[in-house]
Amino acid sequence: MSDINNNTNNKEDKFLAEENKKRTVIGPDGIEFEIDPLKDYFCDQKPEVRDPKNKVVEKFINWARAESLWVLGFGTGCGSIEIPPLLTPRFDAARFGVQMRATPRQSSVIIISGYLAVKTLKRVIRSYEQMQSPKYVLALGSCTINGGMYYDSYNTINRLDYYMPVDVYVAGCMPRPEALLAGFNKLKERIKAGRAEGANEYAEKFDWYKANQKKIIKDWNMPDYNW
Amino acid sequence: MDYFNIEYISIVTGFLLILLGLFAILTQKNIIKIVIGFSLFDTGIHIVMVSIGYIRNRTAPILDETVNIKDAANQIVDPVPQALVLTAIIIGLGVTALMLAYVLKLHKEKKSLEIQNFSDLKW
Amino acid sequence: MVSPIHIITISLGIAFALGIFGNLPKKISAIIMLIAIGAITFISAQWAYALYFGNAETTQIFTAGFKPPYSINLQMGIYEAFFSLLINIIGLLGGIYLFNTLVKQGKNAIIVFLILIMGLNVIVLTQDIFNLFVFLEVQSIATAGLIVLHKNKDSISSGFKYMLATGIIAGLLLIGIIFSYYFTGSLNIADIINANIGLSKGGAVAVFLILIAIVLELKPFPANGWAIDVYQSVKPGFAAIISAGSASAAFFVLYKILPIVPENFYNVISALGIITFIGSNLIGIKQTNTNRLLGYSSIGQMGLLITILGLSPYLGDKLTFIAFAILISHYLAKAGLFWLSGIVKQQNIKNWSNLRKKPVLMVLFGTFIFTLLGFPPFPSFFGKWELIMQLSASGQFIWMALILVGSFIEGIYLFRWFSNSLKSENSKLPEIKISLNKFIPPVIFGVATYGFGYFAGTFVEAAGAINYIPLLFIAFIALIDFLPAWTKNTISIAGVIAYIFYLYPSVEGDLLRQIFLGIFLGGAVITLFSGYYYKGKRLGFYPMALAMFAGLAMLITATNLFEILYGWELMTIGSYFLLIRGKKSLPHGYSYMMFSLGGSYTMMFGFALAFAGFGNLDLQALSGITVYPTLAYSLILIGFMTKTASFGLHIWLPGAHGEAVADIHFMASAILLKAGVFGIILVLLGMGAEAIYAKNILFVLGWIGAISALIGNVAASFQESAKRLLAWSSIGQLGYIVFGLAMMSHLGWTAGLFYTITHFLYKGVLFLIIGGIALKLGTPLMYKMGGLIKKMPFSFIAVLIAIITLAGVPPLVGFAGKWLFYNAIISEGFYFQGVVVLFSGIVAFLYLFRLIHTIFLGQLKDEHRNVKEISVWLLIPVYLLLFAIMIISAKPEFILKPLGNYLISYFPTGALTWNETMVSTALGHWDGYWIMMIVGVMFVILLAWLIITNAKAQKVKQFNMVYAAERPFRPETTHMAHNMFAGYNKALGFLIAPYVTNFWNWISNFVYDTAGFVRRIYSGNGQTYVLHIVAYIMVIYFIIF
Amino acid sequence: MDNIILKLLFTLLGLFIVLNWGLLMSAIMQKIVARVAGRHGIPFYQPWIDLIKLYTKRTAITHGIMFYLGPVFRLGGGVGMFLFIPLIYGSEYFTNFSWSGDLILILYFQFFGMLGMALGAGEGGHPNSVIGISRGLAQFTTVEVPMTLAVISIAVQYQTLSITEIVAAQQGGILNWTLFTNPLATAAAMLSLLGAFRHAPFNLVKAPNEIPIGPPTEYHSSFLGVLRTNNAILHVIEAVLFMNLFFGGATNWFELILKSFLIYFWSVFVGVVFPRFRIEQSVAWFLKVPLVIGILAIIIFI
Amino acid sequence: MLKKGLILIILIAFAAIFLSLISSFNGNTELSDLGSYYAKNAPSEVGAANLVTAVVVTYRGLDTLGEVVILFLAAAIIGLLLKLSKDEKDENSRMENVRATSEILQTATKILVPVIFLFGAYIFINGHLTPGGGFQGGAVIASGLVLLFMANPNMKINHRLISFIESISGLSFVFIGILGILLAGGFLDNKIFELGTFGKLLSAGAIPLIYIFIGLKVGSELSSIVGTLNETQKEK
Repeated sequence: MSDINNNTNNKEDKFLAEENKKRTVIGPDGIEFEIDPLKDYFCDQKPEVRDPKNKVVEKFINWARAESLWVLGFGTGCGSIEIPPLLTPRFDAARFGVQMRATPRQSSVIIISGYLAVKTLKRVIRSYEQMQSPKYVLALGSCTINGGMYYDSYNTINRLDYYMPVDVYVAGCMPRPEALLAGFNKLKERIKAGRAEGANEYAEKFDWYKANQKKIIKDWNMPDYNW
Repeated sequence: MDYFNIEYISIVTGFLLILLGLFAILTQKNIIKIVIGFSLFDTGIHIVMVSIGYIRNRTAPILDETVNIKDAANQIVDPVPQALVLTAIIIGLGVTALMLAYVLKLHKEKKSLEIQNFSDLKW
Repeated sequence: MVSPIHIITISLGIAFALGIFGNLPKKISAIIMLIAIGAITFISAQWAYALYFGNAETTQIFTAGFKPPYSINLQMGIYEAFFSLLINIIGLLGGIYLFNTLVKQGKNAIIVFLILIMGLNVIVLTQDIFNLFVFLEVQSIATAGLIVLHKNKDSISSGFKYMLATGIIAGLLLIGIIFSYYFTGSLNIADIINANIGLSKGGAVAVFLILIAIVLELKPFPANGWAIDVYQSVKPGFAAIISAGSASAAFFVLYKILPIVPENFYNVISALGIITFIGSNLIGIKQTNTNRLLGYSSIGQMGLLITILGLSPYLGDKLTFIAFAILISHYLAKAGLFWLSGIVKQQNIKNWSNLRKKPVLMVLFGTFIFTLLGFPPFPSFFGKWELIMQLSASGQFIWMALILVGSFIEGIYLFRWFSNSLKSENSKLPEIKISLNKFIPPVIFGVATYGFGYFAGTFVEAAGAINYIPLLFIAFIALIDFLPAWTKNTISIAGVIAYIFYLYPSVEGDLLRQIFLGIFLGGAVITLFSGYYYKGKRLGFYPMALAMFAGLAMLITATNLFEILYGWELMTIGSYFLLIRGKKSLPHGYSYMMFSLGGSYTMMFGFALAFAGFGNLDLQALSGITVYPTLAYSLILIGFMTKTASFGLHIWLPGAHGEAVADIHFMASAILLKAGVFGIILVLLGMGAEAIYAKNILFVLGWIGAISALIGNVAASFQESAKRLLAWSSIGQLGYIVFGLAMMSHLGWTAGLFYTITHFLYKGVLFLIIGGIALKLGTPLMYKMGGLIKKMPFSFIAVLIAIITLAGVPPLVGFAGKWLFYNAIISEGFYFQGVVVLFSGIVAFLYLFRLIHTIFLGQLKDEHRNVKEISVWLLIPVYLLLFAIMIISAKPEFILKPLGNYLISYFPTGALTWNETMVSTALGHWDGYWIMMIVGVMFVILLAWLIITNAKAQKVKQFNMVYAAERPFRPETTHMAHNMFAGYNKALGFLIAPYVTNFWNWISNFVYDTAGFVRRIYSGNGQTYVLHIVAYIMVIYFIIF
Repeated sequence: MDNIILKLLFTLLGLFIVLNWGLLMSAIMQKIVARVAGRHGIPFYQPWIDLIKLYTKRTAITHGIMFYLGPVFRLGGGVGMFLFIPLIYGSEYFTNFSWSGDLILILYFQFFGMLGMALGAGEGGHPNSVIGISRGLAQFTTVEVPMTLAVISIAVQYQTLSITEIVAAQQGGILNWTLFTNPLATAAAMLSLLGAFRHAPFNLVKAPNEIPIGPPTEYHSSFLGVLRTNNAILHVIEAVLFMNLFFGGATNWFELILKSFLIYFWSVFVGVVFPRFRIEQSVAWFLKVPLVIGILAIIIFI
Repeated sequence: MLKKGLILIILIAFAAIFLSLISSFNGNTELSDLGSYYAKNAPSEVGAANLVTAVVVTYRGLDTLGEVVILFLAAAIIGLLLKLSKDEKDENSRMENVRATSEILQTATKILVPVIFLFGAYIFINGHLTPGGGFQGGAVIASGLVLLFMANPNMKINHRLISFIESISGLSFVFIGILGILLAGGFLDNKIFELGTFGKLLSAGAIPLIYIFIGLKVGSELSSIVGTLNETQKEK
């Protein structure tokens, strides 16, 4: 397992983008030195488990977290078309404290809205890892559960929870916005109950998740954990 | 006043010669002719100079038998302009000779005597 | 003592003897000739010495044993001795210089040379007008002969033109002489003077012909094509003799016959002179051939001297000194330059840069150029000063203006030439080879310029207080220039500190001067200290930096207007050499010099007007100028504003400062610009605000300040180079100061002076840090930097504090300036200018953010991953300055209180009132200390709060950012820096369209094109030249009669 | 000494009220906007919940020391402005520390927060942050022009720069308000206010959907919490400043709340109606109508 | 043509200067002060019957020295200017097959040249008594030389000899001038010898001596000039 984490085993150089390969540069004082972009430009720390605090406080905080779900505006598949109606007068998810955010740094929920192509998976992983914990994953449609109609595609994943901890699956192909709202309520319940500890799970079983991810993403050319 | 006496005639001639010389210098293209113009100019000046010292009815400033030494001052023309003109002539001669030498040299350089061919230095 | 007649006998005897012994080896002949010239030099030197020290009296030498007018007499007086000495020295040194040429050309050339020198001597000595004519001819024929030393077709054709022209001139002289004889009956000059023949028409015409012939001998513009061709075509060594020797003699002739000339001709003489001075200098602008250029310059200088003679009725007893000073400068410098031209052997002014490889020659070159242009400490400076002052005292303002215009035009091309040689590429040019005999004469003359500079200084009354100690110190530093930089640095610092202690007692009790002493010399110590970062020799840096500081110190201690200008010019020279050290500074250094030159001339004009009204040169002359006060004050202010780079006169600054290295940038911007502020303060203190003209001037000045602030700041926001950004920012900041001073009120001045101090502090920090970084990274372009906060944390902190101060954000001290401004604007009613100033203050945020962000924040570049903090020698002074900033931030009363007390004597109303740490005006109040405290406490509490809530933040690296689910490619593509305020540029970019630059370009093109047009009169055709002469005489005749 | 402590306590109380009122006000405004769009909108307590959530996030990252200090500067700017503004006219305690400076101090103290934010976001290294900041600064330069003119105008009018004295001069009836005594200055300032609050059409800095959210792109967790806290305080404080200068100030908390709400509503109202400007349009706009009004406001006093 | 017209106009305008000179010229009726002084005192002070000579050689001796110097210079410069390089010399010597001059000229030359030389010498020796003097005499001598050149274009003159004569006369002139300082009133004073009997050949002090030297000098200089010019220009 451990060597899976080690990028060097992955014939990566073939896949490593040009800008991520090592390069030599000349400093202003004329001295030449080598740059390893993956090391020099990216933090290579692994995620840590952050345990909940005092129980009472945590309960209150979890309530607040549940009532303030900031969703990353990232549509992966056909389900992304179901998200915008949430903000319309008809569904108005805002009354449940659901708001869209433009940056993963500030979001707490990522919605995997349908099938996930392998190359999108890479971006999803990156976005997920850039979110600050506690963070939640809401998976839409059967494609995220078992691949759905793309179960035998060479290019999409079948089970999302191999690659990241999923909190709530919303079934359907595609689930309508009402179902999505229901999914949000389910997520809220989970959070309030203190069971939505996906981030900690990801940190705990980090190696396993990484192995799975690297298995399917052939051209792995990023650091192990995207801070 | 009588303008038709000898000193006026000579002085006017002198000035005319000067102008003629200048006209030649200014209009002739041939350098030798320019030098000749210069000579005319010079000669004109010499005539003017001599005219200046002339006093009517007097003799040359040489105190020989014809002149009474005691009363020389009333019998001779002014010796000074004559002395000066002598010097001026010699100087003119020197200048003219030098100019001619230059002309020779110029002709040797360009095989030409046209003055406008020697205007490489300008502006 | 040896009779002067032996000047003739020795020369002629040797000349003829050389003819007899035609078989002598040529070298020996030449040496004999030099000995002969040496002997006659000795004779004239002996006379000059004796006459100067009163050991002898003016002596008449009668030839043939008869008294004049019956025979020819020579006169040996002080002037004659002096001129004959000049001629003989140039003959001797010129002979040494031309030694090889003379030897090569043989006996005849040697004889002709000797006779030429003799002829020039007799021209000077003789008192008989016909004899004068004869020896003028000797001189011109000998010259015609020596022209061909350079045996090429150009020299021969120019020799012919010369013969032709001088022949005509001599002919006319002869006509004049003979008619003057006709009218006076004498050929003795003294008799002719006594006869006063100018009264009759014919006599006046005769005098006119004599005069015009002598003037033509001095080659007046435009009838001088023949002479210029000669200058261009002869050997430079011989041109030196023509320019220095023959011209001096001809000038003396003019001086000698001047009493013959009726008074009403004098104006015409001056007009001829000034036309020559301006005209030939104008044409010089377009010239690229060095010898021809020097020819134009020579003729121009002669024109100036003619003008001086023509103006002699106005100059009183100063005439001698003025003519002497300008003539000696011309003599030394022109001969030196021609000699250098012979050494360099390059015809094009662009090809003189190989001179750089010979530092001694380069120094000489600079010495001569600055001598010609009338910079201190050279004699021409004193001469020009006295000239302008005397003219002004006589009310001859037009002449003053024309003389200064001509001098400026001369500066244009001389400086272009000089700066080209300083900076342009020289790798392809051949090495200069010098033989000893060519090296010695220019060196002697170079040294002599300094000597005469000192000597001339002793004649100028106002120069009495000039302290020569700093200059000697500079000379000392220049002599030890071969030592490594740090030794010189240490010595310099010690010197400056000692000088501070020396000067301090003289400024004690005068706060204004104390402040500027602190800025100038304290700044000097700081910059010099930072100079330790430099490893190597740093040739030429220290003398020039010290010259600048000496000039600045002189400004402070100046007790009269002369010293101000002296210090000003000294500072200009020093700073010019510092600024031009940058890599691409050639055009910028040049434009700096042009503006400085123009500025010092306008200033001189203004001072002269002040002098005209006040009668002496004390600083009080500035208060209440009575002669054309509007013009005078405006001119002086313009002069000072060339240094503050106020709007309209600012275009030199961004380039010049933008190319300077770190500590020079600091000197130039934080210190040097303050000199202009000091000057403006002096002027405004003198001018007051009551008079109507003062109100108008202040109104304009206020708007100039406001617009400078706006343009400077807006332009700074659009710069890509950090140094240029700071340079533009300086323009803006100086605009604030000028604006504040223009308000002429207690608050306005408090604000202005306060800004002066704080600008020195925070700009000092910025210049040193940014300069250090640019040095470290090898580029001043900000978009090539980025992310350096991690590599240079100390620099970052320094810059952060500096920009907070600059922006005027409370609680730091910059806010005090803004607050004072607001109060001043509202209480003084400068609303609209004020809004412009305040608007530009906010615009400052744009460039400040850009400065700190694009350099320190954002993305660190690949090649900078290994850079280190900037040199500690730069950081130490920076932190000293920061310390000062922090102190006065917490305790602004340290500065504001004394400032208020000082200003209350000038502006009794509207002072700040203090209640412990609270300061208030009629309008508002502000408590710097408490604000500092409150903000500090609050900041600490909030920081604690954030740390508590956010204890375990993970430190990440620069590409760990959200990037639309991707990752950045390279730091370059992720660093938002280039053209940062593009949108702003779209909206307000029109403000920085280079209108002013275009304006000056238009002017310079106009001058250039005029020069190109005018010089076409020199067709190169000898006939045309004669036509010029004839037409010239004709025209002037009709003007006079 | 007691006095100081008491003063401190009342100041903290004031800060607490202002903070909560700010949060509530932003919720109300959002609600109003939602209702205009036919939605139900967020619950009124949503801002508090968001704030709690942000402060209790478990992880955070930092890009460096300035990134860390940026929010502190920002909040310092807001709190500082609060400290230097008198809230309630006539109240001994709710005038905070306004004795230590006048109107000019407030005008320049705004920059404190802006600068810190700009530096913090700058160290984040995200290009969008810098684009937002450069826009914000560029817009701000011209926003301040009509404001400066208005300030000069009222300073000339009242012959003082002290906010307390300006408020005092407006007491005694609605017709004494600057709004009526100097309508031109008020108009210029109110137009400038639109730029200061950065609602549409001047929301160039955060520019949703364009440069996602501008400067705070990289900010999250308690950093963002601090920023949001500051926003709440700052909105109220800026409204209070305008209230003091142009609308007669407030003699009690109710008046303060009402007036600040209306002033804030003015910018929200305009924001709902107009689409966003481009930066050069925005910059140019402030140099047209508001500038002319501002100049007129001064000319009438010359 | 236009240019010529312009020049004409300028010259006509220029003539105005001369016109004003002529209009103020009234002729003379009396000698000028200077002239009458010379007329009265020259016989006793200088002892030369020819007043022009007295003025030229003594009173204005320095002018004369200057003139001599000018001729000397002219000769030297022409020598300097027209100094032939070796190649040119060879070329010139190769072109010596010029057509011989006419018999008449050659014969006349043989007869006339000695007479001319003699006449020249007479003129300068008698310069202080009769019209004439060193310059005139020198010019006559030089004209004899011109005649020689015309008769024999290939004639070479001995430059060294001429230069020697020229220089030694010049030096003597200067030397006599210096003697004037030492023995008499001043530079170029002619009273270093007795003035002698007025109107006799050996009178007027040093004037005859000076005129002899001047004559020699002028003669040799003019000869040298003519000679150099002649040598340089050899047309094919």
